Amino acid sequence: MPVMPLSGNHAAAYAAKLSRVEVVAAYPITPQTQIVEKLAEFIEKGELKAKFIRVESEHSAMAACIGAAAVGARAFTATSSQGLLYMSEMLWWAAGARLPIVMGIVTRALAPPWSIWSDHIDVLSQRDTGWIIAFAENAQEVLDLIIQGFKISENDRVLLPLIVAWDAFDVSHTIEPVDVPNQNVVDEFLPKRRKYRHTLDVENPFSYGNLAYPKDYMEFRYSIYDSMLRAKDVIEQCAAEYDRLTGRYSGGLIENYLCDDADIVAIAMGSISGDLKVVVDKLRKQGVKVGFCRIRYFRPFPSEALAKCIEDAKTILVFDRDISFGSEGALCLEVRATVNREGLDKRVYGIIYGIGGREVRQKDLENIIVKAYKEELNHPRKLLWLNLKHV
Amino acid sequence: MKEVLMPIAYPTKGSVGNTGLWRTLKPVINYEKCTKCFICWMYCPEAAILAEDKPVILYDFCKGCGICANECPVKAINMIKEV
Amino acid sequence: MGIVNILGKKEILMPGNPSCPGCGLALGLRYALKALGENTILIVPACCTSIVLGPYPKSSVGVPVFNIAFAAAASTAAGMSEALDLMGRDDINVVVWAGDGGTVDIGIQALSGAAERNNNIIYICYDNEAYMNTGIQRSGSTPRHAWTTTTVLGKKEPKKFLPLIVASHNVPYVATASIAYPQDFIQKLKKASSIKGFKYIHLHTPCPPGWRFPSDKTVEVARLAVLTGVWILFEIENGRLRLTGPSRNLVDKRKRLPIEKYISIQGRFKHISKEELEKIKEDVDKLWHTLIQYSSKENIEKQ
Amino acid sequence: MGLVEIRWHGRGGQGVVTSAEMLVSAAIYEGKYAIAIPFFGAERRGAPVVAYNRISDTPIRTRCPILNPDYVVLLDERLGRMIDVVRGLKSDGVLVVNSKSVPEWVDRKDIRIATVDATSISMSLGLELAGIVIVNMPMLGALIKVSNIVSLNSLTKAIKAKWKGERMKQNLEAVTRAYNETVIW
Repeated sequence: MPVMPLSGNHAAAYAAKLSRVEVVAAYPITPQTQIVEKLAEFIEKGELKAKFIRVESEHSAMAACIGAAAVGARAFTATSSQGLLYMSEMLWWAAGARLPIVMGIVTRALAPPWSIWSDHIDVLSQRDTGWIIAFAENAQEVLDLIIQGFKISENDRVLLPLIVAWDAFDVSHTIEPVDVPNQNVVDEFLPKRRKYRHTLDVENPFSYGNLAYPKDYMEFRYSIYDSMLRAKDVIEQCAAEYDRLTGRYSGGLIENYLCDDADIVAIAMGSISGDLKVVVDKLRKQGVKVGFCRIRYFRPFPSEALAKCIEDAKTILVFDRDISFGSEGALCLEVRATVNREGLDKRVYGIIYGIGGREVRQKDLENIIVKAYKEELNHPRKLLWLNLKHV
Repeated sequence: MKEVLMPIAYPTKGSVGNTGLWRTLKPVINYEKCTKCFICWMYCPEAAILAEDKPVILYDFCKGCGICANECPVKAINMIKEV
Repeated sequence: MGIVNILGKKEILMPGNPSCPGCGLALGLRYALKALGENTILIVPACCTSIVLGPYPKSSVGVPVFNIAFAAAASTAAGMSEALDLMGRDDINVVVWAGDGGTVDIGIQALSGAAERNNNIIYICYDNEAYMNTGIQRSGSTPRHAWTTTTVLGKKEPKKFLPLIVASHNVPYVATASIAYPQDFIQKLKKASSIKGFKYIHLHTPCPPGWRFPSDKTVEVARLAVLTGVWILFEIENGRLRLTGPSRNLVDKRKRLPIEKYISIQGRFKHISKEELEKIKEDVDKLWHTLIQYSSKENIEKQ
Repeated sequence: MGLVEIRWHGRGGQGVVTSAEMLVSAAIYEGKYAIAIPFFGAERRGAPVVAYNRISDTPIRTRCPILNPDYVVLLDERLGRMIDVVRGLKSDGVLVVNSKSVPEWVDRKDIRIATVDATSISMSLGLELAGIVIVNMPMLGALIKVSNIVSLNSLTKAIKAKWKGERMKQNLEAVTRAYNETVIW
């Protein structure tokens, strides 16, 4: 398995290639573009036997993936920000049609004003579409989660499309050593896509997605809900199998970093996780009993795993790189729901950080954890905006 | 649920039942006048006329639109009131 | 039995479907499926056909159908045809069956993209000249002065004529057709099926409830549209326009039936004034003029 | 080797990001861990750009911007007149600059300075694109000369893996010449 210097975006392209995708349909948008440029290069050089459809919009990118997946092809696309929102209608379609499609999202803020830098609002706005949503910490995980993504998505008890998201520039353009598995290993992990009952076939004609009256519709939605719950096991199984084949555990619903005896637990998703772990290490050395819980899969939301992880903590700090206007961060809402549902007694603080690429330093993270530890933070109702300029 | 539920709909004659019940006027072929040109068959939007040795109307499904009567070049089809 | 042999006995659109009595699109779909046969996949965006296909778990057609969002028909078909090509299934017709709203308005971006990429699909727009599924609202394809529920005094703008816009993409095949002339339509479908690349057929399908005429007049209205010169039958193959069917003999205006015959049979035009009627006639003349200019000289002389 | 942090300053088109990438590539050959973080602005060719490198013997989890680099590499000497390129550079840290001599604007006494005439080296080798001289390779050669964070041998391997033919030869020549010609003041 060669270690290669790859950006998050190129790691994604290698992952799609190793997954032997058959149809790629994509539209350029910063900071996603290098993924599909690289895939186009693989295809044109004959290194990947696939079709590249140079669509005229993101809406069409997803529609083309849906068409390809409906007749049995393994389809991949990638986008960001405005592109994802423009595509949104088709995300619901892909999930409702139970088509296993994998999509890379390079997280990027929404306009106006224009911003090409990262936050998570684009992805989280698609929370309820029925897509499985994973956040990668680094380029290695981008690669690993995309390959696992096809396996999870194509599991016939799941059959839901899957997003792997990673942060603009912090991951997308950052170049790191990435352990790229050999093709035969990936082939063993991820066999050729099979034909399903709902794969369109002229030998066995049926109409797919015809009008469903109120007496029939609700069960389809229940089935998505049901599959999402089942996906939790499938996600864990895939991570274990991937570990067995590659020697790398790089997946699963959450990452528990020193939470078991922690009084205070920080929760976050995406590229900030590395810095948070460094800060946890530093504070641990100073005797602060702090842990970090990374949410790797936002959908299905890993309530049970999270509840176990934070069982003994008194204080929870949730770092959201998004804001649900009129409420608080989307991740924080999930954590509060979990705490409530499991009957846990915790103080949960919501912190908004990194919106539109706003810089966060390790010192900032450290300060806030120490403040919380010393019980010096304001009432949990007051949402804390990290490094907000005086307004 | 054991299996993923998919919105699959299989081809069925009468997908909304016997649409013949929608009819207020009923086409009746006067086979004495009929020249078996099958223009009625050709223009039936419902595919409710069979092309046998003569055109035969499937009354279970004919919605009574009357195109066949209107298009018949020898006026061999009459639209009569359903009772 | 001549006609029966030409069209074929096999009915892929099944009776007992939820179309309105005298439905023009149902007749068109019946012909299209006869011509294209069972090795066909239909992609249907939101339109009347979404209903005509039948309620889950029953389908009224005997070929695979994929329902898709309003604006996404052409791109979905593009994805399918590329995937099928990769799988070596070049024997399958990937066919979009879309209404005028889904084609000339909300779907035009995806249609233009697929046409420009020359994706191997047959795109059939059945044109009932308004949003009929939602209850007769005007579309870009509604003709001037036609009543709809959103143009209660008649539409002020002329019909957006899509076939020439598609032809501007340099696709291998563009044609118009009418449900009143099934042989002409079927010939065009078979030709389209034999050509690789993007094929576009624009089918005129009158709608009794939407156009306000009795259900037995659907074919008659469609026929009058052609014979008065309002709807012109032609095909454009590799950039060369050729008139087909009765339209071949209607270059000379005097040979056309008076437009009043087409207009007066439909309630949607019942309010129009003399001046408005003249404007409709102007629009028709203008379209003929454009098409004649489009066709090569030798082509016209031959006719 | 502990953690070494490098900040690159240059102009869009000079190859800042590529040199940061090559350093990661060379580090991999030595079994080290490295990361290259381009600070991505919306700027176009010619505008000032920044990139960061971290290199270490242990895995690198930090990705926030580097505030106190061990090395600053400056691909265009004139940028030093516009911006404070040595901001945060550690005491005893090194400024590696594309220049024939020590630039007059350097006002810190606690840092070391290395210079190399990268522009001349690249121009003599024809390393130009669209009117911009690509000086990233000689600057990389200068950096490893003064820092020893990776060996010339590893960098050579990385270059051979990335380019072929004439371009590879030019880049190797540029790195080697700069490696030999760098002056530490």
